[in-house]
Amino acid sequence: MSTAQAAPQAPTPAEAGRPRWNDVLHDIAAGGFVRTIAAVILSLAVASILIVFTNDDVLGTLSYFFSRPGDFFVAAGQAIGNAYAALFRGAIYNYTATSFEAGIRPLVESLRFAGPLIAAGLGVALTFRAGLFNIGGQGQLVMGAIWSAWASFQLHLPWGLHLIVAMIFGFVGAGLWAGIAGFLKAKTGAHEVIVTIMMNYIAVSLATYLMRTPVLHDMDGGNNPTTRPPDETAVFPRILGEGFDLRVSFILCLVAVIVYWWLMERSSLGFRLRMVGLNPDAARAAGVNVGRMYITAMVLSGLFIGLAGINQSLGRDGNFGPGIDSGIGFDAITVALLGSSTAPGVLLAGILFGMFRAASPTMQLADVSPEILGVIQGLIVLFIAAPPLVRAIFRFLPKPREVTELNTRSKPQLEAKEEVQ
Amino acid sequence: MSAVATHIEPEVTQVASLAPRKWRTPVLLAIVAGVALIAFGLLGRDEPVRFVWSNAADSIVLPALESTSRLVGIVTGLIAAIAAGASFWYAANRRKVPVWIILIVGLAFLAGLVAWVGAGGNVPVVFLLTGAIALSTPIVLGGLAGVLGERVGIVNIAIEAQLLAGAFVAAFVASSTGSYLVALIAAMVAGSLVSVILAVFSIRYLVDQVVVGVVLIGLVSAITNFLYSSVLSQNSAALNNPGTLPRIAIPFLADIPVLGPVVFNQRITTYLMFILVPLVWFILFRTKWGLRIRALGEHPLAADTVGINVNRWRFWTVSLAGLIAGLGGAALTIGAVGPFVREMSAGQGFIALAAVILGRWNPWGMAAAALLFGFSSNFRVWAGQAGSALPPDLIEMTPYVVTIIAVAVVAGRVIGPKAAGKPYIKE
Amino acid sequence: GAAPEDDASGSPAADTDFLACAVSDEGSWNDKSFNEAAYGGLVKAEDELGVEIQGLESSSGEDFEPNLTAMVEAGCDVTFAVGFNFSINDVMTNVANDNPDAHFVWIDGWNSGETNLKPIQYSMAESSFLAGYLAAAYSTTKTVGTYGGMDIDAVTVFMKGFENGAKYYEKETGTPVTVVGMTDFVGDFENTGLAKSISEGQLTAGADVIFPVAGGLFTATAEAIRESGGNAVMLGVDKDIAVTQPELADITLTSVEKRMTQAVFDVIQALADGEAFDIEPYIGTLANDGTALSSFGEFDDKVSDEIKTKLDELKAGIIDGSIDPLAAP
Amino acid sequence: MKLELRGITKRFGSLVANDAISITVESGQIHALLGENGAGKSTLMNVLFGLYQADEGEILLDGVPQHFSGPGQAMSAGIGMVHQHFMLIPVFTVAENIMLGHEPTRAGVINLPEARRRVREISERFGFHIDPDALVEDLPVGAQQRVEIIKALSREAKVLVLDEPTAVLTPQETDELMATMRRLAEHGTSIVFITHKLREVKAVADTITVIRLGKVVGEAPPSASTDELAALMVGRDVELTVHKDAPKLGDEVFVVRDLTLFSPAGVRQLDDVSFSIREGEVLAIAGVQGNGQTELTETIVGLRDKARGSITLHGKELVSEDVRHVLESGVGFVPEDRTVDGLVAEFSVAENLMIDRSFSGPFTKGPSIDFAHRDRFAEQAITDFDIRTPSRDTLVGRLSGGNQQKVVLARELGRDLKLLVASQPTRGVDVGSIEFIHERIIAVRDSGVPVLIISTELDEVIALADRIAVMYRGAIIDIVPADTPREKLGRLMAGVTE
Ligand SMILES: Nc1ncnc2c1ncn2[C@@H]1O[C@H](COP(=O)(O)OP(=O)(O)OP(=O)(O)O)[C@@H](O)[C@H]1O
Ligand SMILES: Nc1ncnc2c1ncn2[C@@H]1O[C@H](COP(=O)(O)OP(=O)(O)OP(=O)(O)O)[C@@H](O)[C@H]1O
Ligand SMILES: [Mg+2]
Ligand SMILES: [Mg+2]
Repeated sequence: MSTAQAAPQAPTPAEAGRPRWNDVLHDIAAGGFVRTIAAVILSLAVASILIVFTNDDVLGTLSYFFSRPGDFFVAAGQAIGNAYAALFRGAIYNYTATSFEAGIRPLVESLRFAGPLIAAGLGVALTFRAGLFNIGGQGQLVMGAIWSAWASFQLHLPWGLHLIVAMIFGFVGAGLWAGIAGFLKAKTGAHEVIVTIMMNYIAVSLATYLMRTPVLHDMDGGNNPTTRPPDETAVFPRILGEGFDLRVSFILCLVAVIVYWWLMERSSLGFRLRMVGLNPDAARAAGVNVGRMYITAMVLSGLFIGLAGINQSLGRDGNFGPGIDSGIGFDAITVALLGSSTAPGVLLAGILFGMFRAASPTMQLADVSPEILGVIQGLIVLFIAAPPLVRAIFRFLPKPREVTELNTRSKPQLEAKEEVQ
Repeated sequence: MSAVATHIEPEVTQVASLAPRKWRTPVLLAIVAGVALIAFGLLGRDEPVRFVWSNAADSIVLPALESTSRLVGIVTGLIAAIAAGASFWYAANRRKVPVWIILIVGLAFLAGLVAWVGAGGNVPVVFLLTGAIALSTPIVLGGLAGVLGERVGIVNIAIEAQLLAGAFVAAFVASSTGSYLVALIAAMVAGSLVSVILAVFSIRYLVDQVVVGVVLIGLVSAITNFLYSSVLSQNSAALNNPGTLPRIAIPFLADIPVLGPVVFNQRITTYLMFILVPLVWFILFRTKWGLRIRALGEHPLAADTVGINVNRWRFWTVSLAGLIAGLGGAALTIGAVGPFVREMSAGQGFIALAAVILGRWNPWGMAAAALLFGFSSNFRVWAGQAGSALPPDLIEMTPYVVTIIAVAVVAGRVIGPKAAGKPYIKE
Repeated sequence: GAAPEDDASGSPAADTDFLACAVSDEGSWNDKSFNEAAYGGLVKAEDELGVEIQGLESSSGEDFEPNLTAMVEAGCDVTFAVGFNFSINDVMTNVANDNPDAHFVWIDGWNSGETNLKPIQYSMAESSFLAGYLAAAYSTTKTVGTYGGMDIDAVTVFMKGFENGAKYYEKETGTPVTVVGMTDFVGDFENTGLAKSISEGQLTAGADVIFPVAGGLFTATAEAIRESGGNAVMLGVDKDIAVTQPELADITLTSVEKRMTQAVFDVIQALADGEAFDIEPYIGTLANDGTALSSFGEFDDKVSDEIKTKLDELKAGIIDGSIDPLAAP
Repeated sequence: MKLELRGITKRFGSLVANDAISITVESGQIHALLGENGAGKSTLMNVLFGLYQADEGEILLDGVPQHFSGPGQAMSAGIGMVHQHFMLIPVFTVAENIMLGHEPTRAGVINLPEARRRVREISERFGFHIDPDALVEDLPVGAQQRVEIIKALSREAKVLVLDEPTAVLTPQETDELMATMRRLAEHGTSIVFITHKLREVKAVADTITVIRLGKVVGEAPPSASTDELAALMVGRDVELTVHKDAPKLGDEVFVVRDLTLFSPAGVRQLDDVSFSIREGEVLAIAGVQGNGQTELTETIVGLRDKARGSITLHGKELVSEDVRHVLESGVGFVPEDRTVDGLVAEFSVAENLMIDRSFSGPFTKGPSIDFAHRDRFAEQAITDFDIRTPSRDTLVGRLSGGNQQKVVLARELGRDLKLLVASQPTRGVDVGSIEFIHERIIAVRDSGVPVLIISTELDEVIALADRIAVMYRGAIIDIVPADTPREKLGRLMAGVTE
């Protein structure tokens, strides 16, 4: 009989269903986990060099390096030790604290910072899966924040209901804002990268403007653009008691991870989104309305990012200003990429970035400037994203069982390009 | 039989009398013309407005054109309407509306708008145009690197990083060596260095190009911030005081009214931009290197099968393109304001990215898009100063809104190099 | 490391010494302006008093609270919070109330009942008023310009005082003075290109004195002035630009100083000397030299004695309350 | 030039695509390579061309061992190749595609007139008619294939590899190409010719090598019978003619009336097309590629939405419907290019088997996908259609072309059909699979479903059709019985109506 398995040793369909253990182990070693650890180790090693050579004490010893080289190494060791101890103290557990509650606070802080990064990361990831690139996290987050903020102090509703209504406002604001880019893409072909970049600037300007008007601003409270503080009924309650600022919105971010997973891996809508992302022509021929999927993807993305915005606006007792995004929208891109747009990946990447944010003060106190911290973050991403490089350095790591296709698409685009002047 | 059959040419270009006419462009133009005529003309304020063409110090001083804003609005509106009418003729005859008609409508609209905003005062034409060029220079230069990168198949999100690196290095080197030439070269090398990292990681280590780009933006901004704090600002008089490149007036040409000060009295960075846009276009579309570059961005495997070393070409193209982006960085500091300021690229690399797409990966188109952005940025500055009724926060949006309208209405569906963003892996 | 961490040898446990700390606004200690002026006080105290210092930069508003808390945990004897932004989300109030034993000083802030929070405020309109008058008097075109980084109180108060000062000149002399740029804002403190374009627009409109209230962006104005080739000058804010940027001394008429360096130093010195922490607001005014015009530097002989006398008179008037710099004349 | 491949072994991961293959092609010889889909033919040629590096073995030209680390070296050694998948850049003109890599230049500036001249010269020499300034993406597939051939010829290769060049050519074009091959061979060019069409092999080849499972399983002279060759390839006896009973015709349920379509650029692509198909009938559309077949099928399924006229299925109007609803009303659609419109390469086999039924129906459970059903369906399809895949979770992009085609067919035939529209149903599929696919299509017909087949393969048209419609320049110029002589069909395809 004819057969396509050129290799006799290729498994027959029957046995292919069962995973084979050596393959599984191989995949673990070659794929995600070990490599990620290796990448983190590698970037911390490179970061150590940076820490050493930007540390004043160490640099001081360099001037007399040749007379007393020992000093240099002692100082270098100390600088690195201090820096990583600070990282641990700032992001995970503060072992110098007097109580467990104080000791564990850094971890809680890490999670608090991670929440919006995860939610926004999921939003960006969703567009990646649908073949789009949403750089507009900042604008969507700001919109989610100000819409929910508006509802949180302009409407006065009973406890519980108020929070839900304010959240819905936030989702609608962010979803609509993101939807504009999807709509323009679907209807006019406007490239979403351009539109979302521009919409970031517009959102911030618009928010700033509204934060000067009675719509959002307390006109008795000075002229600086700020919102009013939310009603108490519209604020997320704290989860771990008054001592920690971790709020219910964090749980929502975790729920978002599950929702995202279900949506992308299990639901038929997610299936269509992925289809459009991988081959829009085939999707169209399979009955999927590609334009509608673009709008859907952007709106859904806006909803996830909107959750990040809601977390920012209703996860606090006080007011906020136009800088509410605080870089989350942009970091979300990195989080999504680092998490390879999968639910667990984004979750872990978000937590990692949350840790870096949380550790910033202690690291700075240990003489690691925030810029160096930024460099370390960048290196980790780069190394995690560059398996061949990590493998080239750690030669014991096996190669993944990857095969690649020599597949070309020679047919002209199905949809003739509209010529436009 | 075979003699007959082999000469069949499936005809694809028969023009049928029934082909539908396309009204999109004329209708859009008519709307634009209508807005101009009604809003700026008929409903416009009837106040005097002076179009000022020259400075008193210029060698040839053109008298200012004095009129009223409504009159200007009506005249320009009529011009636009006539041109729009002509476009209907083209559409009715199933012909493409020529670019010059669109240009006329656009310029007439602009003139009406400017008169409307400037009603009751002066319209400083030279300022509006010079500023537009100044503000778009870094964007155009960054955009050229973007065009080359994407054409060869490497998406360069890191233009922002290249601008920042070039700006920093240019300011630092010019201050410490005193030589602008060395500073320009150093800035170009810095821009190229960013490219090299982009190229090595995406080509050799197969990191997603967007990931590398995003990371590079973070890295370069962190590094320049760090060096700015720890080195430059410790002794800014010696290390961050580069001054700016001298303006070079081209003899005679610089004396032409309006055009002279706008085009022929510029810095070397701007002249290089004037040269590089056509040059890059020429290389891309007229030389064998360009043919290969474009082939690599569309279908690298096909290029490989005719003996073009895909990754080597990609590496060199991207790295050399980085030189141009570095120059764009220099245009930010020694080409404009002198000293380096933290994060002074302020998102212009992203604007460049948008210009690349809006300009359809073509150097001319990209430059036009960047110029549109530069003009609207400068326009918003002037509109603010001319006393627009809108609050400043909303006026700030002008360039971004204009760009969105441009991409949605004018640019439409754009399809970039198909292989851009994908690593080339054979086995 | 960067200057901020100069003596941060990583062991903040040393209780014996005095530890003075500061948390920056969203920006770095080297912003050539606001944060730099405040941090200068810490550095000065370190140099002259031998106290230990510690600084934390905030990259966004989200960092304020963690940074302040980290300073408390690091055992700071006093912590300076730089900027009104610490009011957002009531960060300053909350941190002060949560840490009743720690001492905080809030620059551009206020006290709303906290027992451990000392505000340092400035009446910047006062010196800006003088600057506006000076600008109008100095200008030959009788057109002066100003613009801001962002449209926020900390910026607009300078611009408002400046405008009022210029208009005061108009009212007094009967010479019409045009103030351009009251609605000109760059939108951030980074975009030098736009700042330059705004400055050029003002120069084109005839301004020959420009007052940029935009942090480090004054370099863009300086370049626009140099390029214009005319005799325009600019005014600095926060610090004396003619001193900190000597290369610009030839076009810097004067600067509107917000003498935070001294105020911060004074607070540290008092505490280090063992004085008790007080929550009395410190308000920098013309009267106490907390804010002032810098010396005219290279322009000393270009400013007539008549104007100098007039400025002194105005200053006296502001001090005694007969002139309100925030009210349009 | 004499070409020898000695003991070539090529592995992809654990898969051995070529297992110690040795082949000798004498100077001036036309050497046919036969083998079913995935046998390793293209892989072997890619090794020869330097695109892949062999794990073992060596390549000799005129007895001299060669080492090619890239196609550039292979080309300078005199090897030219027409790839199975087009290596053309769609947005380039014909001239640009042909000169790419060896551009005529003056100081780096492309000498366009010279390039045009070269293209014209070669195409005239070999009887092709190609406008050097046409954009490749605007050309019909057959013309693109000719561009590929000109590209290889323009380098004056001494060893020419042709990997399935006839897959998209008309019979006349194929004849012409074979004549060209013979002419080249006479001038000393050695040719390796890969095809699945045994008729062509027998007509042109000097020797035949058959590959199965990555190994050479035998050589045969061209005089061997097609049955022998087929058996050698597949390892069993193959039925080469489709057995079908006379159609049991039902009502005229699928009716196309006055269908007219313009391209966005205003070119008329369908010109008053009218025809109808009865239940249980196969209507095959013959015609040279580019005469409106693609547009016709795409209009039927709703991919082109600005058509005028009417298309009814069981009385229901389809013209203004979107694709989803057309498919849901029971239309099965096999697109002409599976890699573009038929499959998502990065989806698994199981996922690809449900891509057009993700909205509702058995594959969905509320908003979620019914994974149990999906997997059951996939296992069933893999068995029923003999899809050779390691597992249902294997990415479709990793399957051989023939098996990819089977995935598309399994999907489209695997549901209740009211109409089947199949374009090039056996493109690039080996003889064993063709037999199978044809049987399946006939089975659909016999279940009482109207079937519309579009094929440029006259053999296929004749084998499947109950009636044949010939398309020319967007119009149906005649509808003739299935037993119409080939010659007459050929004339009709050329637009000649008596
Ligand atoms: N062809 C399509 N491509 C993508 N999404 C679609 C398509 N058709 C429907 N949807 C979306 O899928 C979701 C569920 O569709 P549902 O089956 O309820 O649609 P429907 O009511 O049948 O649609 P219609 O009214 O358009 O026939 C809706 O959000 C709808 O917008
Ligand atoms: N780049 C690659 N990576 C992994 N496997 C591959 C690759 N290219 C081909 N294969 C596998 O190698 C085997 C041989 O494929 P090849 O393309 O040589 O077959 P072929 O004989 O040309 O088939 P067809 O007649 O369908 O073209 C197939 O199983 C195929 O899936
Ligand atoms: Mg093949
Ligand atoms: Mg329905």
